[in-house]
Amino acid sequence: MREHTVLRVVTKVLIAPIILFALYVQFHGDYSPGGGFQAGVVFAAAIILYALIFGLAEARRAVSPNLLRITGALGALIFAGTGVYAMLRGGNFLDYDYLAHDAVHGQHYGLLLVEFGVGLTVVSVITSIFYVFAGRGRRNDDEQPPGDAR
Amino acid sequence: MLPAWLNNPGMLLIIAGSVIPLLPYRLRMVVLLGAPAASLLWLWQIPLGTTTTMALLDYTLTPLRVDGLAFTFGVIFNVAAFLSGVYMWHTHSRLEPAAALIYAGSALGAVLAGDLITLFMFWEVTAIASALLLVIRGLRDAMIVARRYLLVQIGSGLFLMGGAAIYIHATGDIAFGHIGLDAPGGWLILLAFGIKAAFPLLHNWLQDAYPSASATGTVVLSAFTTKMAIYALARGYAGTDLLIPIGAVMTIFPIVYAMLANDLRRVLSYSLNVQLGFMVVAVGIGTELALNGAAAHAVTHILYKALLFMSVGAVLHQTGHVRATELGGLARHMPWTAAFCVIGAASISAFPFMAGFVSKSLILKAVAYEHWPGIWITLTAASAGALLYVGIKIPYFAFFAPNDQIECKEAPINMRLAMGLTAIACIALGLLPSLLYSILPYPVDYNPYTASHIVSQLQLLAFSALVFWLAWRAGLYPLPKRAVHLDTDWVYRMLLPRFGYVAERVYHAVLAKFGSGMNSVTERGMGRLRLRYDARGVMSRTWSTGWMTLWVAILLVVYLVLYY
Amino acid sequence: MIEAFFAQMPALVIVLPLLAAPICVLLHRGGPSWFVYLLTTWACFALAFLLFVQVKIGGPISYAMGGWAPPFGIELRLDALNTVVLLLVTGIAAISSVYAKASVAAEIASERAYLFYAALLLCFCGLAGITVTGDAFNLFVFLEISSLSSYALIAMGSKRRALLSAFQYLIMGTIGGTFLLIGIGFLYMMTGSLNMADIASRLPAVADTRTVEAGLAFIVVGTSLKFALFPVHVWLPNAYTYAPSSVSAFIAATATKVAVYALMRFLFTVFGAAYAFDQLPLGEVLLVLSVAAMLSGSMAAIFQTDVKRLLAWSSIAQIGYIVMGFALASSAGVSASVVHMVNHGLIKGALFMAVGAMFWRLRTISLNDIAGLGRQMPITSAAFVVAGLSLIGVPATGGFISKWVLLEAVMEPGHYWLAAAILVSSLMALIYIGRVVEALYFRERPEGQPPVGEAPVLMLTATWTLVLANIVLGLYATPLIGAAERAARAVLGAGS
Amino acid sequence: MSLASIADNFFGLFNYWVVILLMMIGFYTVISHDNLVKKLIGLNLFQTAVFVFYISMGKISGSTAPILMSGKGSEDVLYAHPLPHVLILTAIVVGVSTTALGLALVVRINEAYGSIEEDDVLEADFETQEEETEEEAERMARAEARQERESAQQDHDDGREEEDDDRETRS
Repeated sequence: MREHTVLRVVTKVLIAPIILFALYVQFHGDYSPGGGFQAGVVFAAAIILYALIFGLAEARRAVSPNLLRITGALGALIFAGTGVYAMLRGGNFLDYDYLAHDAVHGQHYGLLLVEFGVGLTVVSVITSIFYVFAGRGRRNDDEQPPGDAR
Repeated sequence: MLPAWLNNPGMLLIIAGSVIPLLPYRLRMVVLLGAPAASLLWLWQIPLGTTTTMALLDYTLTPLRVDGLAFTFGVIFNVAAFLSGVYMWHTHSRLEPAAALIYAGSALGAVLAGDLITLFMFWEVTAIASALLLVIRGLRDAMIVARRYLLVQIGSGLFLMGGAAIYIHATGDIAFGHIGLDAPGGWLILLAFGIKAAFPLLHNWLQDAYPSASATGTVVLSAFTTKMAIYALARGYAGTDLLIPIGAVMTIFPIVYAMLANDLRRVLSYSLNVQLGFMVVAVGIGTELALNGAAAHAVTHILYKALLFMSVGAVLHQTGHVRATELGGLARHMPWTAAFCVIGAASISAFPFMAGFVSKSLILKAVAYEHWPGIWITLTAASAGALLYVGIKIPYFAFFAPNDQIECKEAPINMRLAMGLTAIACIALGLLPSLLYSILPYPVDYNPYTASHIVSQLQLLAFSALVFWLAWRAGLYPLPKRAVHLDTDWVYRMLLPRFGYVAERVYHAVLAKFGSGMNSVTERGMGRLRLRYDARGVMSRTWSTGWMTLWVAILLVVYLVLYY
Repeated sequence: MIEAFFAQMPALVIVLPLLAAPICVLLHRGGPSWFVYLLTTWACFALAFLLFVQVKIGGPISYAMGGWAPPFGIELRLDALNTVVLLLVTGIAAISSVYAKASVAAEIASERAYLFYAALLLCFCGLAGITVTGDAFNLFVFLEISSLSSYALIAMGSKRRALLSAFQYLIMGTIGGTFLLIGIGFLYMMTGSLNMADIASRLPAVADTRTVEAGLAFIVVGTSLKFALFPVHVWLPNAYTYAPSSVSAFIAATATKVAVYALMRFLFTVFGAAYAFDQLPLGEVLLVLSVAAMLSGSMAAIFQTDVKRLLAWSSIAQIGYIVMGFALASSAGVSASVVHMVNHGLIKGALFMAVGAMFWRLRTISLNDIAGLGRQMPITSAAFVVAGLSLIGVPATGGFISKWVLLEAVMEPGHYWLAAAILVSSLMALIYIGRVVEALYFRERPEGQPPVGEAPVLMLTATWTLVLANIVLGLYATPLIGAAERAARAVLGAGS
Repeated sequence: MSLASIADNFFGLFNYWVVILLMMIGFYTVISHDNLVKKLIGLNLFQTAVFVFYISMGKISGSTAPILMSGKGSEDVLYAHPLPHVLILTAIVVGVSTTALGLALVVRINEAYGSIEEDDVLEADFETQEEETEEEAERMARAEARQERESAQQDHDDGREEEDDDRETRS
């Protein structure tokens, strides 16, 4: 679709607000509807839109599958790590009360961190899934096994 | 102090058997002989009436119980293990001595077991170890036989397990004492014992398996399984009248087969069956005298049957043949073996001053005391018949029949030694019956050597020898000859064998199909099963997801309907 | 500090693999990932053991996730039943992690090995999670985690048939999981709670409604699918057959057991034995199905030529034994179930590992290909024989103990036909194990096959560890039986 | 039962009827269609039905979305039960993962078999299986023949005797 100028222009304009919205949903999630899942999917939508319009190769250059693998794992680690950190501070797993000096701040940080982890993983996984399916049959050199799609 | 489950001479043999394959040859042989000797000494110094207990789950097991009956069988099992150890001294196989020791140890353990669960465990180990003895030979035929054999033996174990479970559940008692037919599960347990004791119609595994083991293997096999079953019967079913007719049938019907058989080890297997019949009758009578008789006969029978199997095995070992038609004239080449064989034959035919005489007369006496004239006559006839189909047949065909084509050497020294020891034992027990009587379960007040008894026995023997000679001269004795004259002996040569052969075949077929289950259950039923269950069959092929899902739905609907 | 650690143990069993999985992905290499996997499983095994002892001494443990007190938060709850299952799962995982290295190196492309280990860790995390959680919905989530990762693991098998097997498993597993979800939904609707203990306390008030009855039906069918009870078992043979060896060994030994545990947890803890078995005819249906599973599974196993498939079919039969135990709803029955769960886990783990070692050498595993291997791979073959004897139920092995306690349990209410079915099925086990043994020892190597050597030491060690565990449990059965009886008491309540 | 009550019953339980309908459609698709992708679609429908079921469960009539309101009159606002929503969010994630994994498998199946009709794939499997079975039967027959030869040589003299007897009696 590289020839469609209208689409290219509109996409270029739209991608930034989409990402911005994703970030809003992500970081305002503890006060309003939203959170990591939703934000992640919206963010991934931006990348996918980019790939659709400018081509898979271009998208892969911008957001490389290798990066996605790392961010996906990191997201999960942040989630679990937050829980473990709470454990180290003497609370139960994922007990945010222990993350800061007082419970309110602790809850705030905890939620923020966990949602960030979730969001990171969701972006990575959704985009990976898209890459895998879209790239199938075209480039077999860096194919990913189905086990990646969790 | 040993843990309770190890505190048993049988376990000593089993453990010795388990380590044997790992040892070098010489050490192997030391263990092979040392373990039974040590086990015998151990058993000997355990005072009668000793029991040890251990806890398993909710039960109190009795892995060791030594009383009179167990002691008798325990002693002879150790002796048999020792003698067969001597006999297999020459073998370089690693597995055969191991299997033999484990087999002997588990049989010993079963005899010393004081409760049904322990009995069952050893019962199964004997099955596996003895099957191992069969398969070691590695021949294809032996494999098939072993498979059949193992299935029958394990089947016996399963019956025992089922019966014991019912019995224990109903009575709450796991002790192995008198069971009787009326006890819950009694019939199942009797069936289990009966299979191993080779009851008529359940006997075929014996003649099937023993002749196809190796020369040494048969000697070991002949000693334990059936005698263990006799012990179990004596313990659980003494005085069960049903056993008397069963035993009587056992003493008669194998004779025809024994006469017809060509394979000398098969002849011996049938005669083994006959001798078991004596013991079963004695157990059925169940008086102290009768049980003494059964135990005594088990002792002597193990010895002389082992001796006969040893001598035939020696012939097999030296010549590679074991069929009557292909043997003969070996007395010149193997004089020692021939002499031992004659002693064994004399013993099984109950010549006075031979081991068979003292034990058989105990049983006959017990039968007479309890007034079973029919049975007495049957047993006497069977006893006389022994001379016909074993006493003369085996030595004659193997060693004395005219045949100068075979050239061979005398048996190895260890075989001769084993046979010699066994022969000495046979004669010693015959000459000094008190030796035998001293290890019997109950005190014996009986002297077999009264003049009238000896004379009548000699008359009986002379008479049957006469019958043999007459039949021989008249050509009526069904000889497995190579050249055949079709004359008046047609009935014997054609009709009877034909009948016997057909019966045998049917038998084999029925048993094989019942037993092996895999390829030979009636082909059609099996074919049908195979159709459903093999890789393409509806029951085991890959279904499409749709069908699977449909079954899910059906299952759900079943539940919902049941709940509403 | 130590006490704080002890208090955190229930969560750590799940958290460790959950942390380890992304670490494996980050490591991006097979070797280090294997090491992480090894460490994690052994650490979890140690934790499980400590938990087991702790529960044995101090009674049930409750752990509030995130500090939210139950019934509002997610509760991890450990009692006598699930510590046994947890010990089994972590133990098998630990031993199979030793086994995995060589087997994975041979069967999985090296650039994917790290993903394989990550998936294996997730699967392990899911199974452990199902075991420890006390929350119905959480159980569903962990079930799906373990299922999803096992679909992926099975699809990594070397034959193309692995793909369809995994797909079929995926469809069936998803339906099963969704059924469970529906069932939990019904319960939630009626009780307003997801905590199992809380549901149990609220259920009697609404027990007679059809909603609850339907919920029970959905839960039973859903979990039955997961542990492959007779008519809904067809996905299992292929899935186990075509999966990579280490996966077969791990999943066959644990996944079905854990699903059975889930059903037991629902039936006994949530619904209560009296409701599920007395008021509704659940026990009868399960008994009939378990007998059908035993006979049909054994029969199918007899006719298989692929040894792995043979073992998979035998698993279906063995699940029949386990289900039969708890379907009796008696104390003896439940403890027989638990005993057989553990024993069968060990047996099947050992058998699949032995077969996997043969596969490692031969790249194929049909009866004809393994012919005569007894002489060339004596240690592996001996392991198979001993484990096989245990499967048949030969005395002095764990299999005998479990068969014995099961027989006891069915005799108690006088179900002699069930006892007969158990015996017949044992005889069939003798036949199919006998076929393999015959091929191993009494046939010649196929013509033109080069001689092969033994499997690597690590594989043999793992296999024999399980085999020896089996024998030890056969000789010293008291600890296991004791644990099983405690478990039965725990789920049936002191009254029964 | 009057018509009104039936109608009431129907519309009152409207959401459940939708759920059941969706579920049945999904289930039927899984059962009846051979195409693996269609099966996955059916599976998705089936799962979606459950999602709807959960979400509708949390609805309280007259309630609003469970977003905390502030300001005037916020104390009287009736919220829907948020927990089912949260639960189903998790279930949706599971559903997405399942679908992705399923589709990935379908792609691989297509590459391996050249078809995504389950019948064809199964047929191909059966064919390979049959080939294998035949091959094995052949090999087994060969091995057996060889072994029989060998055992005939070894066992020439002391095998079973019936066969011999038979021959003798006929002669």
